[in-house]
Amino acid sequence: MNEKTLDLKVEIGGVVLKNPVTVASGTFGSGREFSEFIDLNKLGAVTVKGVSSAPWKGNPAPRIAETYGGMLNSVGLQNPGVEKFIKNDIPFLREYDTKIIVNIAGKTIEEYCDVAEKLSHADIDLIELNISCPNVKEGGVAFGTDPHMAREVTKEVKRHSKHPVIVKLSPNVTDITEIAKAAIEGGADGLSLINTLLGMAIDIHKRKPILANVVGGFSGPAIKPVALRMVYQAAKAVSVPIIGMGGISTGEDAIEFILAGATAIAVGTANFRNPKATMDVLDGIKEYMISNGIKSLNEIRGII
Amino acid sequence: MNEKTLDLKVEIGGVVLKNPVTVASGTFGSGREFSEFIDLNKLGAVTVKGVSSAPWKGNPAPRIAETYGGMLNSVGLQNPGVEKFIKNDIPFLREYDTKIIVNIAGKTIEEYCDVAEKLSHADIDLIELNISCPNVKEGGVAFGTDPHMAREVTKEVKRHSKHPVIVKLSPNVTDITEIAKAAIEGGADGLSLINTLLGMAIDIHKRKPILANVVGGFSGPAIKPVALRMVYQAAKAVSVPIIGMGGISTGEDAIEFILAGATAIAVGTANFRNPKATMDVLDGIKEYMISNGIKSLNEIRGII
Amino acid sequence: MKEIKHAMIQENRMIAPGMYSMTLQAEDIAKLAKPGQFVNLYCKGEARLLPRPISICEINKEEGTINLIYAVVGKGTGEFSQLEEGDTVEVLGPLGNGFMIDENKKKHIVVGGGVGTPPLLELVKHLKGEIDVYLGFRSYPILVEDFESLGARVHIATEDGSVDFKGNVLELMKKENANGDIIYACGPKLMLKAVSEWAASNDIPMQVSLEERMACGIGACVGCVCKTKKKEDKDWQHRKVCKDGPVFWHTEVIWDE
Amino acid sequence: MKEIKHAMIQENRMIAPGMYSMTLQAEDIAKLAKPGQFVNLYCKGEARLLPRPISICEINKEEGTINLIYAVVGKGTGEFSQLEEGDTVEVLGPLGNGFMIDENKKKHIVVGGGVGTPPLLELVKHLKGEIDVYLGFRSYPILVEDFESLGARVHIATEDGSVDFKGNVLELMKKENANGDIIYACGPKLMLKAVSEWAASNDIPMQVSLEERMACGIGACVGCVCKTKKKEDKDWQHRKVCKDGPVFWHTEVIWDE
Ligand SMILES: Cc1cc2nc3c(=O)[nH]c(=O)nc-3n(C[C@H](O)[C@H](O)[C@H](O)COP(=O)(O)OP(=O)(O)OC[C@H]3O[C@@H](n4cnc5c(N)ncnc54)[C@H](O)[C@@H]3O)c2cc1C
Ligand SMILES: Cc1cc2nc3c(=O)[nH]c(=O)nc-3n(C[C@H](O)[C@H](O)[C@H](O)COP(=O)(O)OP(=O)(O)OC[C@H]3O[C@@H](n4cnc5c(N)ncnc54)[C@H](O)[C@@H]3O)c2cc1C
Ligand SMILES: Cc1cc2nc3c(=O)[nH]c(=O)nc-3n(C[C@H](O)[C@H](O)[C@H](O)COP(=O)(O)O)c2cc1C
Ligand SMILES: Cc1cc2nc3c(=O)[nH]c(=O)nc-3n(C[C@H](O)[C@H](O)[C@H](O)COP(=O)(O)O)c2cc1C
Ligand code: FES
Ligand code: FES
Repeated sequence: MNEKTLDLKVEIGGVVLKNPVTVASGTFGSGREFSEFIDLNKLGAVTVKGVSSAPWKGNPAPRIAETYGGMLNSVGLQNPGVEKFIKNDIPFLREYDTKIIVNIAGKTIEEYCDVAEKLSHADIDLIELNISCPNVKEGGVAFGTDPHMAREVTKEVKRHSKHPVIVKLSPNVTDITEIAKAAIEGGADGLSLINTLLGMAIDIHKRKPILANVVGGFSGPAIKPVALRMVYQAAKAVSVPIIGMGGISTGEDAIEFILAGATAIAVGTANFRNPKATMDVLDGIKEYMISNGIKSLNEIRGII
Repeated sequence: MNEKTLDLKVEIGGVVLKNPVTVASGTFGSGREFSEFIDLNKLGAVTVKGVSSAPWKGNPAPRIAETYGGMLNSVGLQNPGVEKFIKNDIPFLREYDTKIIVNIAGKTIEEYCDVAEKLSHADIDLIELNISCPNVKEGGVAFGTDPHMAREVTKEVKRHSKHPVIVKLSPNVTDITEIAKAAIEGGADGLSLINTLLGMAIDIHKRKPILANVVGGFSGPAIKPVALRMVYQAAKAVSVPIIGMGGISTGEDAIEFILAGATAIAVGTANFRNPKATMDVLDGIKEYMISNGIKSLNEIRGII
Repeated sequence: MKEIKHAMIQENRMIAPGMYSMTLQAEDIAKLAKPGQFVNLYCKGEARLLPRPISICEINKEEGTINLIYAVVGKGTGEFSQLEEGDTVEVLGPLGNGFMIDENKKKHIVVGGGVGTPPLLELVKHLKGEIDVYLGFRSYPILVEDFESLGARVHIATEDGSVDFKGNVLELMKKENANGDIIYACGPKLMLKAVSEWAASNDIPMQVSLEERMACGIGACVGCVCKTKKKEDKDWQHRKVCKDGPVFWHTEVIWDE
Repeated sequence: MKEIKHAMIQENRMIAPGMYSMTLQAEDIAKLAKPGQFVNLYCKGEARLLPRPISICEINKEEGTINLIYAVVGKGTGEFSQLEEGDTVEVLGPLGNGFMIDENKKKHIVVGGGVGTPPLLELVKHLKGEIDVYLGFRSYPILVEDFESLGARVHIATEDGSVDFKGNVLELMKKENANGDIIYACGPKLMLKAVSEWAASNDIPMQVSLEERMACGIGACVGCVCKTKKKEDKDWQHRKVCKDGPVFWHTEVIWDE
């Protein structure tokens, strides 16, 4: 067994990714900056940062705080709006042989649908419906914590989208399976989890929160145990493909998520410490497969 | 300003602790083992491991897994039962000039009440009602995630307890303030938070979960941002004293919790890395106070 | 008061593929330690909070040193393997109860499997009488000359047959008609379970040293339990490997897992 | 392809209380770097994931080295201060845009506050004409001789009056009737804001180098923004300090925070 004989392909919503490695939305821009560090052709997909119908300014700075083994962000989905995104970023990404997953944001069901509609005519592969951003007051997080709203927004976005829709779930809930099932009832073609936990850090010298927004989204290796548990629970509860993420920075981490039931995995915060993290994760997955005689990840996916 | 002039006293449910430092239940036994490393007289209180009405065997091993900057445990509240505890551990602890907080566990409201009742005749200071253990299937966690049940169990335990009752909350909920308020409605004299997050780790070589119980309680420095955020939210929502915990291992960490609104703080997982962690935290608090000219923590508590 | 000490490393070298021997300057531990006890080693890497329990392989009370032998199986032991002479490592010990040595026993069977072998070396130094040491390894035996230089007869099994008998240690014991008044064993649980059954059927008392994942190592967290039942007990108990063990009588241990 | 490099440390020494100077062997960075750019330094401590942005203080293209001057303010810079000659540190750069040098300007005002001073040294090496350097510190001035040896006139303010003028740097500039064709400034935001107001009222163009908490340092995460508004824009924008800056025209920056 060697690299050539490995079957790394995975399918999500009818779209085939050449390998299970993508990036976590918001940690990779639209790939332009990272294309100077890695060959984007080697990624299963690029998941771009969240885009909304109109341009969003995001939250005030400071937006970043470091925590033990992790970080907080309160970017708040700053983005130039879907039209500029389509014009500037899709042609760039289409130069590469990789799938394009577009993460979409909205404050109302109408706004979500509007982005989905505008993307229906764009040359992309999958939509990732972000109902879980902790950094946006209106909508955002409520859609991700209330099963009824999760179902409704998914249903409406599905109606307006020509592309398959993955729903991205928030970990800040009592029962992840309840929201996962609601998204499936709404017609989700797949699930992504987890988005960031809600966290906080305080500057004890200034005696105020480090983030201007007070609280922020908590990500990085520190959160992996929660992410893995939720992917495991969701994979047991539903049968659509899952993109697992939360603290993945090595091939071993990725294998944990696949054993827990993830179809694909996304590398997020790790990109900031190591711009080649995606490649290290991909290589690590291959090494594990080779040294364990695994030809396809189907042999081990969700066996736990 | 020097150590002597600092006023470190805090009050919870009418009980005065000489300083705000206690330990997180389950990480310190009943203090016997740690009494070989530190002078228990120096602690504001010792919070003992959870005790139940009858002896509990706990979960099968392995019960411990290490994660990035944290750990998982699935001890499952193994304990010899409240009667043995009263007989063996209270006389030992009473030799020290420190308050005794007894963490109580149950599978039904009746069991909780039974422990509280038995402790009413014992020489202890406070009861910490654990409605948040993720490692016990029956009761345990449901009491901590359902506001109605949280209120009911608090109310009943209050009726059966001669001692003030602190309610210990679970972080595995969508809205911590809802549960916090329910506990207050039930008559809680204080709140403790957070208990462990629910997490998981997988052994990719054996291809199974590391913990025999599959999932476990996630603690340590990694979880601090979630703990701090929840203490902040709870402190804004209610006005009873809060014991803050979750990842505290330095005086700086403790100050963050106090700025967020905690009255006292507990050191948990840090004890495993450093058996003197409680003393380091206490010294760190004092240093911060001295170098910032703070005479009493009341000056900075909850100012954020 | 007890405390974690910074111990100076006198030596840290590879003795077999993936297997290292570390000698620590640790007077207080050397003074108190008994065979079968262990120490907690703490990692420098901030991602790794929990101590690594490692058995004491040799105790040199005169020099004030202890020797540890460890396999590199993960990040913590990987980190230890990078330490050099003169570096320090944080260590706490001695921990646990150690083997109970009965001076009346004259014919000893000592059984070690893989990295379960090291603590048996110090044990053998304390045994009087005839000693048969049965050791099982995957491919690379360790400590063989050390046991021999103590006057013990050493019998070796390797899984792949690279050295001496091909097979597991119990098969070797059976083949060589092992016999004695008492057995001391340390190694993988499945091996201990098999030897325990053999000991029971041959009516030889046996002490086993167990391993379990630990958090505190000092008996406070109740993380490291094994299922046990004493003769006089009606019901089984979860007891702590770090404090009530790591050494138990084999009849106390419930092997069902 | 770009990549994080392991750079060898040639020197790392304290130059003032809590202030260090580190020289790195980093050919690729030295080759490309311009004044005002910065590098990401990465921590070894596993608890600290994010890079520490540090301005390039001096660039030596012949030797292939860069010099950084940093204050120890937390765990990351604390870790850096412990590194020794011969150690390596992971570094990425050069990052950001750097100062825009206009050859037509002949009379330069350079304003530095505290640890905002270092990037101005390399800048001054590239300026032609008359140069007045105004520096403000709490107590301990740094780099004074370095600026002087480049032919600049150096004016110093210290908050506690321990050296030269007692007060802040703007007070000093006013006292000395600072004047010139252009201002380059780096330091605390409040200082920059004050100098910006002075520059506006004196109608002198000014470039400011900003700081913000960063995650990626390469423009991908949109973490490090500042509020800006270009003349031609109707509305203000959040722009990235790491990629669109750290140097901005002072009129672009909205100072209201
Ligand atoms: C009482 C006792 C004595 C031991 N004596 C020795 C010895 O003399 N030589 C030796 O090589 N090994 C010994 N071990 C096993 C040794 O503790 C582990 O191999 C070591 O902790 C692995 O750490 P790691 O970071 O390299 O592995 P990782 O797998 O990265 O460790 C992750 C976590 O799991 C724990 N862990 C992993 N494997 C084990 C294990 N087998 N037992 C307990 N905890 C484990 C680690 O301590 C850590 O908390 C002993 C274990 C116990 C309980
Ligand atoms: C473009 C730029 C250039 C800089 N140049 C220099 C320089 O030449 N010399 C110098 O001493 N300092 C400089 N700084 C500030 C320096 O980055 C911080 O002092 C340093 O990151 C603190 O790290 P720490 O781990 O010691 O502090 P901690 O407070 O423990 O750091 C925690 C987190 O906060 C971030 N952080 C803390 N303070 C700052 C800050 N002031 N700016 C940005 N991030 C911060 C850290 O990067 C880290 O992510 C510069 C900052 C920026 C943005
Ligand atoms: C700076 C930053 C920005 C993010 N922006 C988005 C976003 O726009 N949309 C989204 O769905 N998730 C966003 N996330 C969440 C990540 O996609 C991911 O779910 C989370 O960070 C957990 O993965 P990690 O631990 O590997 O980073 C963002 C995370 C970070 C750190
Ligand atoms: C091994 C272990 C056992 C625990 N047992 C209990 C318990 O019996 N009762 C309880 O309320 N919390 C228990 N906890 C939770 C802690 O008291 C604390 O809430 C949690 O660990 C977060 O704090 P930390 O990060 O400082 O450890 C336990 C935690 C650990 C690690
Ligand atoms: S490891 Fe804590 S009780 Fe044994
Ligand atoms: S730090 Fe990521 S965009 Fe500037």
